[in-house]
Amino acid sequence: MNIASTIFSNLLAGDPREGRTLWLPPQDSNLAVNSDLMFWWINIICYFFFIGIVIALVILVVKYRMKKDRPFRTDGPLHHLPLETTWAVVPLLIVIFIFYFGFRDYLNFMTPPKNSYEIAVTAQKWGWLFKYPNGATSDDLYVPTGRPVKLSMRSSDVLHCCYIPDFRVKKDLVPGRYSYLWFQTDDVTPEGWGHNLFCAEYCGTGHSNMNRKVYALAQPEFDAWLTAQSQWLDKIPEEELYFRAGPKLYARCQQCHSLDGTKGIGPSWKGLWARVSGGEGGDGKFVDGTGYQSQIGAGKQYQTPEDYIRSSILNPGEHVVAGYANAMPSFKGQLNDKGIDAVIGFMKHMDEFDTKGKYLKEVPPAPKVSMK
Amino acid sequence: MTTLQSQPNHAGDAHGADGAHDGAHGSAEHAKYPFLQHHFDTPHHQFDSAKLGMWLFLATEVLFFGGLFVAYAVLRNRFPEVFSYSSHYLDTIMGGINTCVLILSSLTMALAVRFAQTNRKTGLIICLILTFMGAIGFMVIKYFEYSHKIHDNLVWGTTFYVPPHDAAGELEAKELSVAPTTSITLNPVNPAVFAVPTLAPTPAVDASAIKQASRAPAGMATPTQMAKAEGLPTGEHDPSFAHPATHLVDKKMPANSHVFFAIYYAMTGLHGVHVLAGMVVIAWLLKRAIRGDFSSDYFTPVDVGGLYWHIVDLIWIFLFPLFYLIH
Amino acid sequence: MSHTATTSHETGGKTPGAHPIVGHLVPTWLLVFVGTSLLMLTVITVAVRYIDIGEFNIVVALGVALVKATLVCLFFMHLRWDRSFNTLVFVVSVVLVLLMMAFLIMDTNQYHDTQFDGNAPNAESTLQANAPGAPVARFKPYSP
Amino acid sequence: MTTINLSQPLDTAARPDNYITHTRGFMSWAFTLDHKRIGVMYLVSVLVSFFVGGVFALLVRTELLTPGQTIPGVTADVYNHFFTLHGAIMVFLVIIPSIPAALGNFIMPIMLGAKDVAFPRLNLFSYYLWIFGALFTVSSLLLGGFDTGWTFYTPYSTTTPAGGVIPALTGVFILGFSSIFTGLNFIVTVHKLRPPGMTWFRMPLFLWAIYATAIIQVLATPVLGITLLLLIVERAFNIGIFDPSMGGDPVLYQHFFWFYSHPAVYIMILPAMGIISELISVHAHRHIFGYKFIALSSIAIAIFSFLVWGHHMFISGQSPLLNTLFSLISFSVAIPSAVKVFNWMSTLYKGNIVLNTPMLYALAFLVLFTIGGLTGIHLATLNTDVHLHDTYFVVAHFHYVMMGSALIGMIGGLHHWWPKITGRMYNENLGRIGCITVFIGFNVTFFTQFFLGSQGMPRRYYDYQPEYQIYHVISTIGSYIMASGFLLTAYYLLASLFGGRLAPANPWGGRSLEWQCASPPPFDNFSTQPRVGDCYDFSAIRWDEKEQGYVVDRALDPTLNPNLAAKNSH
Repeated sequence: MNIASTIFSNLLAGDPREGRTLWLPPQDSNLAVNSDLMFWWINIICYFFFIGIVIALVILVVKYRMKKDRPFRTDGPLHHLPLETTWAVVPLLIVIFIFYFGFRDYLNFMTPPKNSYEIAVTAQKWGWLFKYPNGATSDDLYVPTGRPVKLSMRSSDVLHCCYIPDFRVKKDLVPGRYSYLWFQTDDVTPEGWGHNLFCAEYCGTGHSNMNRKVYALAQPEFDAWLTAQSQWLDKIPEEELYFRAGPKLYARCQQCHSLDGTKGIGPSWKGLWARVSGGEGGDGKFVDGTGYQSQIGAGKQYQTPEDYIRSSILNPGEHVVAGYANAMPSFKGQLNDKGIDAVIGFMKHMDEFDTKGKYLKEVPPAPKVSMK
Repeated sequence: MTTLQSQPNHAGDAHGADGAHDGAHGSAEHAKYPFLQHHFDTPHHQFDSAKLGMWLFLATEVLFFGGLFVAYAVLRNRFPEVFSYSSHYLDTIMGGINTCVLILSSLTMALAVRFAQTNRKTGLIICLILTFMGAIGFMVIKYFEYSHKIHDNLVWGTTFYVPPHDAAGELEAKELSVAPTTSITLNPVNPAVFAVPTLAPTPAVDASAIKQASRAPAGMATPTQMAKAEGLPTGEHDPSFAHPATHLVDKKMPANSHVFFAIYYAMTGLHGVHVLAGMVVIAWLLKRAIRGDFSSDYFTPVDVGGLYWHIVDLIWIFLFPLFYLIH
Repeated sequence: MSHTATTSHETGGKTPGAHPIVGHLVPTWLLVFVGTSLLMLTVITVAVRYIDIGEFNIVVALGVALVKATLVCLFFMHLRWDRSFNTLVFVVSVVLVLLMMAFLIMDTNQYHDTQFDGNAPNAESTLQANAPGAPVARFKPYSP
Repeated sequence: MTTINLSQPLDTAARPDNYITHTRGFMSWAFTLDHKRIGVMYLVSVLVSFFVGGVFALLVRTELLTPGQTIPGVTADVYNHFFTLHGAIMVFLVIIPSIPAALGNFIMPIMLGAKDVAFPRLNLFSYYLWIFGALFTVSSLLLGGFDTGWTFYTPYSTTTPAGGVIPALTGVFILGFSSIFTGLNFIVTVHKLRPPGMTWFRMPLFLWAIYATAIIQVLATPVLGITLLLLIVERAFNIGIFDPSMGGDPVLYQHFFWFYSHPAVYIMILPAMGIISELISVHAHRHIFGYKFIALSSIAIAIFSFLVWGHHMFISGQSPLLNTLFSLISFSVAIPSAVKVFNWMSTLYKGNIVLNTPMLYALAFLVLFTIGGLTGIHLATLNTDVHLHDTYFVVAHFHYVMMGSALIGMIGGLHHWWPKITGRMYNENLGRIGCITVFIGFNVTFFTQFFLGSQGMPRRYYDYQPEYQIYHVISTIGSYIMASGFLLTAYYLLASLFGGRLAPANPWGGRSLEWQCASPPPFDNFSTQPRVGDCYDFSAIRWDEKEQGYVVDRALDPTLNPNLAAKNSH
């Protein structure tokens, strides 16, 4: 058991933390403690019954093998009421105890403390958006240590599920409803490491890549990060916007929009600007049959290409490019004007980035933006 | 386990009495009754089995509709105001007439069974025809109801909020692409058709559609109609309800009123399908009755078909108050 | 299963004469009587719809429906004379539906407050849709 | 199928006219009303589907060998289609019909002592419904496939661009009705076609299990029907009952779906339990221990199965109140399960155990079902389920129950009744090897996934963190071992059709009625009405060298010979 656990824990490369066992990852939240205790108790009960049953089976099979020479023995009992009642009732008693303890801890999991620090979570295909009380947003989840954190979550398209294994917490995000999750972690996440945050409810193509990291910071670091995070976009001068903010924002788009021309859930951004501004690449078509040229331009529905891009970000369903499903969620309320400008600038200067969205020229020394 | 031989009155034996086959007796019965299948022993045996089978089938029917009844209960429990409001758009009188029609056809069906049991062929045929007429009558009335609702734009889905009788409305209906007209043409090759944007959010379109509707779009709401719509809807006889999409100019319409019609079409629609199936069954019975298959010995199909027809009636007996009789 | 056996003798499988060898013969007058009473009940329940007796409207409506259903089952569908096992099958199915209904009502009532009234995914936009009849996103904060 | 016996001449002395040779030609099979032939057709169809589903399983496992793409061309989308098809095929086309429709159809009426099922035409009809359902489901592949997972959770299933969703839903809808009609048929058969002496408490336990299953099939499946219907109209016409943006509620769909699909789990496992009761008592040549408890526990499970569906939704937004209720009720299933396991074990006590292939499968079932059942406790417990839900722990758990128990039981039963169905004996040694290979492969594949899950690996993942790879590699290797075991099994079973020695009427020494008619059985099962004794009393069984099988000395059976019963009553 111990050997095995050490083997497996070594196999899990790069995890600097102690306490991983063969069965469970380290406990990094207050809820994990009881949950694991329960888990181990049930395991022990299972080991007991399983091993007992297997041993009994082996003995029975060996002892009562049919002997060719002797006739059938028919002296076995047909039934034994007390015995049968016993093994009907005993398991019941055991599981009722298990139920009780599980239930007690579950209530705790279901009721976030009043004083908890609340973070708004929006999930959509296929990413997470975390909004903090001061209006800052982030793609990875940053939480302060030493105090209960409450996630109030909603999904803007299909079912998703927020799952943080190290914290032993999980909850579905149901469109049309708010759902809640809380935990408290007391130990700061080691440098260069992050807890996994998975989407555990199947949500389509990007389901398995809809995972983020969770970083637990001590309160002071957290506050520092929070202020920086809330202003990072404003701090960037307009002319540097596209190569500083662009790639970061593109991280939210890369699930569907490639930069190397491969057709994803959505159209690739390679040569996108040329297409929409009527340059080479020809006159693309929309699902409703109309072409870019008939939509974009002075006096048309979209005065300028920028206008079209902007409305496609805020209101994607309005004009869907032919050959693609209307699958893009609206980024209304998630991307302010400056963010949109950054994205548009990113598209305009596509040639200055590689196919992963990395800026090819060297980035001039930036104003202090801590993005961990 | 006591043995059959030692205890003739054993429960299982008693059961055996009605469900048993013992060779000699069986063969004699088979000679006597041509309709008797080889694995049954007596007509009684066969009849009982058929009855049990049918009742099991009826149980599945109950559960089949049960799902919808549960959905109804959940929705009504969540939007009570919607149900009490929207039900006024339904025509209680028509519904009542339909109920009576179904009950009468049920009665004729029950009588048909009796005539079959008593070897009165003409009576049987007449009753079956009457039942069939009842079914037709029901469907005709339902057709009028449906077409009226659809004309009034009292439909399911987002189209409920889109006035269909002006160009703008038509256009918007297309954009929302949730109108049955656009989605019925299932063209699986083109996934775009399938991506019905229920959740791929199109807020501007959505909200504006509703707004415009409530602003009573061009050519629809004359001041008089607006005035009419001020008051609480008071049922079908109120002329304001005769006008297309009046509900859209009604300031008192609660949110999500379309939900009522969604479940209404779902349940009555499924029931309608069952009525059609019942018509097929009755027609088949009629054919056999005319051919003279049935007698006091053998009327199982009539009886079983009758059971099916009664369950259709039974379900309507509950649908009627649940949709038409909400005050 | 002995009760089924006794009912089988009730159904008069063996009784001679014009009476069919199987099934039960329901007198015409009874059928007609049941039919007419069903029509009566329909008229009554329609009439009650126009009177406002608050909660009792639905109670009366469903009560009458229940009576009608029972009549149909007992007499039109011969359950009155049929094997009790058939009745059991039917009743069980109804019970299951009611059970499901009870559980689901219980459940939805619990999380009702965390639900939007329609157009949920775009709550912000619908909040601005202030037109009458527009689905309004209402969110009561959840208090455990 | 007729080629089975055409392949080699039969000495009509040893093999009188049977259901295979009774009539010949394709039509005589396609339009047969004989429950045996329908059962065989089901069997073939189910096994073919099992092969297809298995191929998809191997594709899934292989794809998961490395993070990201492993098989060239298998993108995330393709992978999603793969696991969806694997799930849908295995659940709706294989496991659910495997035992009741295939083996049940063949064995049940004979075991009961009936000439046929109550409604032979309905029986054939439900077979063709199965065929149509299967065709629809497969045809969805041509129309763009469906990547919704076998659970069809909305809103994803109503919004996914995949084109084949509606055909697939229709297919499953039809399959549901096939299942309903089979169940209906069986209930009536058990109620009405029992010969004199076949009292309720003298029915073989397999029949009790089939009866309990039929109850669930009849009462639960319609709800699936209406659910899928609502989903279809939802997707096609956006009617909005499940759509939050229309005031609907996705959790409502989950309730509807699991109200069927949890009982469905018992549709899968109950008949397997019935088979195990037969296998253990016959191959241990020992009267089943605690007959009534086992019989009634089947009914108890059937009843409980309708009250626990919510334990699939503990973290899905179902209210804490119902989570608590459902968790509590779910635990009650532990009682009948425990009763069965312990009674089977005590059946071995003072038995005369022969370790041939069916018995090995029975023992494998006992071990695997124990693991599957015990890990159920982790998932029924509220707080541990929060961590384990929707992880590979769940995957492992339900594979232990649905495959390790239901399918292993089915294959055990297949070996048990193979001589009766085909009239041929298979190679016993190869059988043992095959069984052991499958058993080892299975545990390597799925026990690893328990660790994988509790370490936090969510299910339905195409790509995963590198730290999980080691588990995936082990699991995939296991799946290959298992596959080789199944291929071996397929080989020697097929070989037995052509080369296998003719089977005696009673190769194992069973007492239930199917062992009293020749193998393969004659067209109308029993020329003379068999006299029903205690089908678990092996005191009257004798091995016969000439017959190379067992014979029943009916005079020695206390239940058929009262004055004997007086003498040795135990």
